[in-house]
Amino acid sequence: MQLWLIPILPLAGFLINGIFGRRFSKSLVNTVAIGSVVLSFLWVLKTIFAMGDLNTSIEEHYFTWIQSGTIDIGCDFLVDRLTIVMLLVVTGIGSLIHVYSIGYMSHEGGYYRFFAYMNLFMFFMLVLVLGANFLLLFVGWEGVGLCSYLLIGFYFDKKFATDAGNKAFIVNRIGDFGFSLAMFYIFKNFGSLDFDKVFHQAASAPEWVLTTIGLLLMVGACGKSAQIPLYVWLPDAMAGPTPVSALIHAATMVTAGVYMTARSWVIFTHAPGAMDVIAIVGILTAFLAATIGLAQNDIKKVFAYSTVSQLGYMFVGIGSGAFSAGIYHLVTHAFFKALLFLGAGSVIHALSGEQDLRNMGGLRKKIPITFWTMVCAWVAISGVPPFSGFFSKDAILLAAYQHSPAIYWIGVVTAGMTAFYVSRAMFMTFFGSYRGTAHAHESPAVMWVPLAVLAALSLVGGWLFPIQAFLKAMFPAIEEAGNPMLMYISVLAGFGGIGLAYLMYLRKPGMADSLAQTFKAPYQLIYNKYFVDEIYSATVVRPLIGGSRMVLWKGVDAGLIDGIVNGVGARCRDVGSVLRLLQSGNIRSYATWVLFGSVALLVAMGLLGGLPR
Amino acid sequence: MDVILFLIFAVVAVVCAINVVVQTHPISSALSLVGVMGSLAVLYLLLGAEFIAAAQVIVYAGAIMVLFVFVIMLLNAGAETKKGRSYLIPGAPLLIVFLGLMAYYVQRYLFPESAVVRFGGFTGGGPKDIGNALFTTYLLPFEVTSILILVAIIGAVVLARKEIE
Amino acid sequence: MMNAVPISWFLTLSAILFALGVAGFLFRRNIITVFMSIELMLNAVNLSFVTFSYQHKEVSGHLFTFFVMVVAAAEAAVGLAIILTVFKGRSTLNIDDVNSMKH
Amino acid sequence: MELLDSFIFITLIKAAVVLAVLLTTLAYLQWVERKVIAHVQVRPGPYRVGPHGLLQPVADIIKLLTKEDLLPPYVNKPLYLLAPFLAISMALLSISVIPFGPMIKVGPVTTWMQLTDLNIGVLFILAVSSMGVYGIALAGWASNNKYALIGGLRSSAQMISYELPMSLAIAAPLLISNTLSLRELVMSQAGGIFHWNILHGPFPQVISFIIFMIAAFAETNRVPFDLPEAENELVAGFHTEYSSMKFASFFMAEYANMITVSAMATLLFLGGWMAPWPVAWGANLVPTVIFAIAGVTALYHGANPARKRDKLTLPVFGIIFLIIAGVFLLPIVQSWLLPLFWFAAKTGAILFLFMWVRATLPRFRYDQLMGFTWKFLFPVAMLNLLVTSFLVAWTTK
Repeated sequence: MQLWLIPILPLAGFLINGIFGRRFSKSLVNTVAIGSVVLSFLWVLKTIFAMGDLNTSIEEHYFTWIQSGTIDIGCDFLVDRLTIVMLLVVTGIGSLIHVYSIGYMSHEGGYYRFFAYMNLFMFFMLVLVLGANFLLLFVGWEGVGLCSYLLIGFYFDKKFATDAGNKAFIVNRIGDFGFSLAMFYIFKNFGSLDFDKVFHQAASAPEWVLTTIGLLLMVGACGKSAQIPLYVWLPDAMAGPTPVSALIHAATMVTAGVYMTARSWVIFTHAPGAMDVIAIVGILTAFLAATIGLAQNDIKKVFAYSTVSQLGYMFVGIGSGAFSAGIYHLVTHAFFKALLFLGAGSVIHALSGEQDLRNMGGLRKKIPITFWTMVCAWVAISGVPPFSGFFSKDAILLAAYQHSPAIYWIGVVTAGMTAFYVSRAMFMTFFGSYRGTAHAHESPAVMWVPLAVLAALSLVGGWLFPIQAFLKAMFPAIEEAGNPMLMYISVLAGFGGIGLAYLMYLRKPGMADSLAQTFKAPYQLIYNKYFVDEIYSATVVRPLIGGSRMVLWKGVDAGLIDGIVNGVGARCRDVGSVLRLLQSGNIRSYATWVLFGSVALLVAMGLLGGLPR
Repeated sequence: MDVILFLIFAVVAVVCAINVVVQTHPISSALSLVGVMGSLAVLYLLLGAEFIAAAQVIVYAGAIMVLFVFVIMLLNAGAETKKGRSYLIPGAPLLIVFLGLMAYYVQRYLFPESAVVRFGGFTGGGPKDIGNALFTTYLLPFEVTSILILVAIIGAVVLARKEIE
Repeated sequence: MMNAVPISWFLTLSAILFALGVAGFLFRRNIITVFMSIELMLNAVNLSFVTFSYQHKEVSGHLFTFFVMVVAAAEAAVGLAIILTVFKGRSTLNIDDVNSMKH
Repeated sequence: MELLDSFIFITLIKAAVVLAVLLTTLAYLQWVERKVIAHVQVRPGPYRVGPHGLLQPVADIIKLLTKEDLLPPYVNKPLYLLAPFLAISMALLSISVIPFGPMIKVGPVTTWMQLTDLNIGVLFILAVSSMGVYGIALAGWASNNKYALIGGLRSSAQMISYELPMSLAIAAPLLISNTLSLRELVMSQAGGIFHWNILHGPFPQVISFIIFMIAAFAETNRVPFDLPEAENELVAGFHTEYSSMKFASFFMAEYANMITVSAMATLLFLGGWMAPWPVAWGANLVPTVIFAIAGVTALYHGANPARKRDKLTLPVFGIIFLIIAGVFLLPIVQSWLLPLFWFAAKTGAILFLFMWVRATLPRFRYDQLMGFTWKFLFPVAMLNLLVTSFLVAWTTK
């Protein structure tokens, strides 16, 4: 099957652009970067067609990567239905976003660097998806984290960008720490990290072991997929270029946690406690992020919190045992959220860098293509039937209701808020009168063609790709509440949100401000994102920095370690100044010492019995 | 017969070796060293190492030592001067201990009384045997040695050539 | 009188020659003589090799001796060239005068 | 009987015979050379002492022995005395491994016409000849004379340099014969002139023979390579300060070396004691015919003497030659005399070449001499060896 070609192509693109890109023309950089990703996409398609009915998974072994004692980790790639879904999303949407980036990045410095990083990201993401054991998955996991860091800090001359990069990297470490612990624990209990071996034994393992593993994996997933309490890095990650936000921080990388938990479904189904934790964390994240999203004024921040919220939905799906629904939402979310971000990018591009909603408005006429494509995303995310978001969100909510009605009701409220804040962003951007100063212009074709493709996918993706049915064979069957009432309620919530936004931002524009005045305290609370960053800063970051500075740096490092090192150095000098006298340059004195050594050796041999008897 | 031959040439070798050390003029030392090498060649024959005996004379006595003699003549080196410190005080006792220990170990531990050398007791040292071993088991070292020699030639030429103005 | 030489005699001879080589290295001041003392030590070691070869009825010792000779030849060529340059530069063959890289 | 059979006794007898013959030959070789050069230059040469100057060597020996043995001041005495001894002994030592003929039976004893056969005979000769350098180099240095020193240095450099092409030239026929024992070397060339290494095998060793001969001239310090004793530059080179028997030692060493290399050339390339064609074609009659012709010629000239004295001497020589011719026909002695004849004839021919060249060619310049060996002789010898070894490897399965 030559699965290795799929990730290797972007890697080759990265190497070529990374090494020679500085001297390449832009078109050559484009050809290499996009060509490698598109080729990879085509190879995925070829692989799928070659696999026939897709009922059997294929695994390819390339070489033994680590062998030490009982550890035997190979470089193995695995393709089954779940992988195929992820591969298509990653390479397909990746290709579109690469094309889009040509237009978006055309005026930016570090052009080749951007594409090299993007290709590297594709490589690691594909390794993550294809890897047939936890360690290989972890390689991709860390690799995409690295690329995320590099791309968030792409504008490294801006402090907020590098700070955001550092924040993403450091917060992710916490999650990775959990993931590492999970791997150690898996290896300790199952003696292997291969998926098939681990999952084969998992069914018979004690529940508390599986719960521990599940919770630790959950920590990892929380980091990567921006769940409470580790979601704080994702909104800041919007400091990167918008295509990065679309590809990495909406469509693909942040869903890695969802993919990983879905991949480990065997462990989770046997650990109901962990499942509950996932569902609760998911719904809390979804709800809180949605509330924050209500009051944000930066268009990308709105969509960032929306992403966090939607990821929460996916975890709700996973936590409710509806793994296929979670993946389903992952796919549709990839379509419409990528579209939202790219559209936002198009708006920002049109306004030459303006991101504040308050400085927009009335752009409907000026950038019609962007507007109409974003409308598609709008209706999709708001859960308007029969568009894609409706199907997946509905599937999750139905599963959640079966699991716990409380989660369902919070989910419905969240759905309403989602519809509200997206509508708010849409109204503030495209309707009303223009409040900004920059001259708006429509984006070039390389930017709007991907938008159009994604718009089509957002509209019809829901029923064109019945992911849930496609994945049914992989995951355990769940009972679904066949209650049409529930569906009507959630649809109603979506329309309610849209309607409320229409009322507040189009019919009575002053209403939003007056409401904010009326409910000042809650508004301030959500406007400032519940002060989470400040709380973290006060409770974790500052004590940590202070402790590091006072104890670790001044005490341990400067005092103890430097003292030891300097002391060793100083003693070495002292000894050396004595031994220096031996280095007389006189060869005969050297020879005398050699002779002395030989005699000592002979004496030692005699005394210690090194001689044959 | 073997014992007599051994004793004769061992004594010659030791006397020549002592001469190497005590002669003040390098050329006398060099010629004494040739004497040592010649006696060793005979002892090699006694041990059945015909090829090595011939090579010893051709390479050591006939080439290396000629080179030494040549250089001594070229530099017209005189007898050595008594300058600088003597290493007799630390060196001589150490040397005596060294030699004593070596001899003691060899006699006491390494070889039983029955291990003896008879002329003709080992016939595997002819040119054929050496050639066989050299071009099969030791082929790589042999090739590496040839490179070493080449490097040495170039090095010697570079070091010793006259500076071209 | 016995008609065979104990192997240990050969080795003792080798040790004596080696010790004399060391003595020459330590007590002589002429670079060339010192260099010749090294050759003497090499020869002593060669004798041991050939003796071991006899004892084990095995040709390897001869090969080692052969390689020692070749290396000694290379060493002599380079060493004497160095001595020539040293003499050209400092007009002395006293080894104690040659105790620093520069002069 | 036991005494006769014992190895040591036989070897001692053989050594005595060889030494006697060799020393006589050495003495007379000098006479022969003077005669040959004289005749090349169309003059009679030594003529006064004895018939045709035949007793001249005796006179020379008496002169050298009775001359005052000078020991110059300021020489390094031990080395000065050691040098000629080294030179002559190393020159004579090589003879010990040279085979003159096949196995023979003398009375009850069966023995080889060779002092001893080493299976590293060729290496032994190389080793001994390389030791010969010391004699000359030390003589030059110990004399404490700048001409002698230059001569000694030149000689050692020259001999070391020419030893390389010589060894390579020797190696090629050894590859064909596949032995290092001189006796087996000759045995492998049995069967007529086309089995001799110079014409035999996958690659006839003509080039190698020529290189060997050129190197041999240099090794023995003969014209045109007699730079170490170039009298018009260096007075007499390394033996400037030597006189009487010590001088004679060097002289003898040179001639002994000549004989050794000639014998080596014979053994390596010209089939040693083997006759050039089979007995069936009358190979055994060749010496008889040659000596008979010589005897008849002498008798003819004795009948018509150019001078008075020849009336007596020439017939005597003629009769001696005829007797020798007859002796070669006796079956008892044929078995050892014939091989000896062929060996002597071949070696003699090469010795004649040495003299001929000395009478004909001028001397090289020193830089030409060194350039010639390093830039021409050595590469050619290497190439020859390579081609030979390839062809030998190709043809032997």
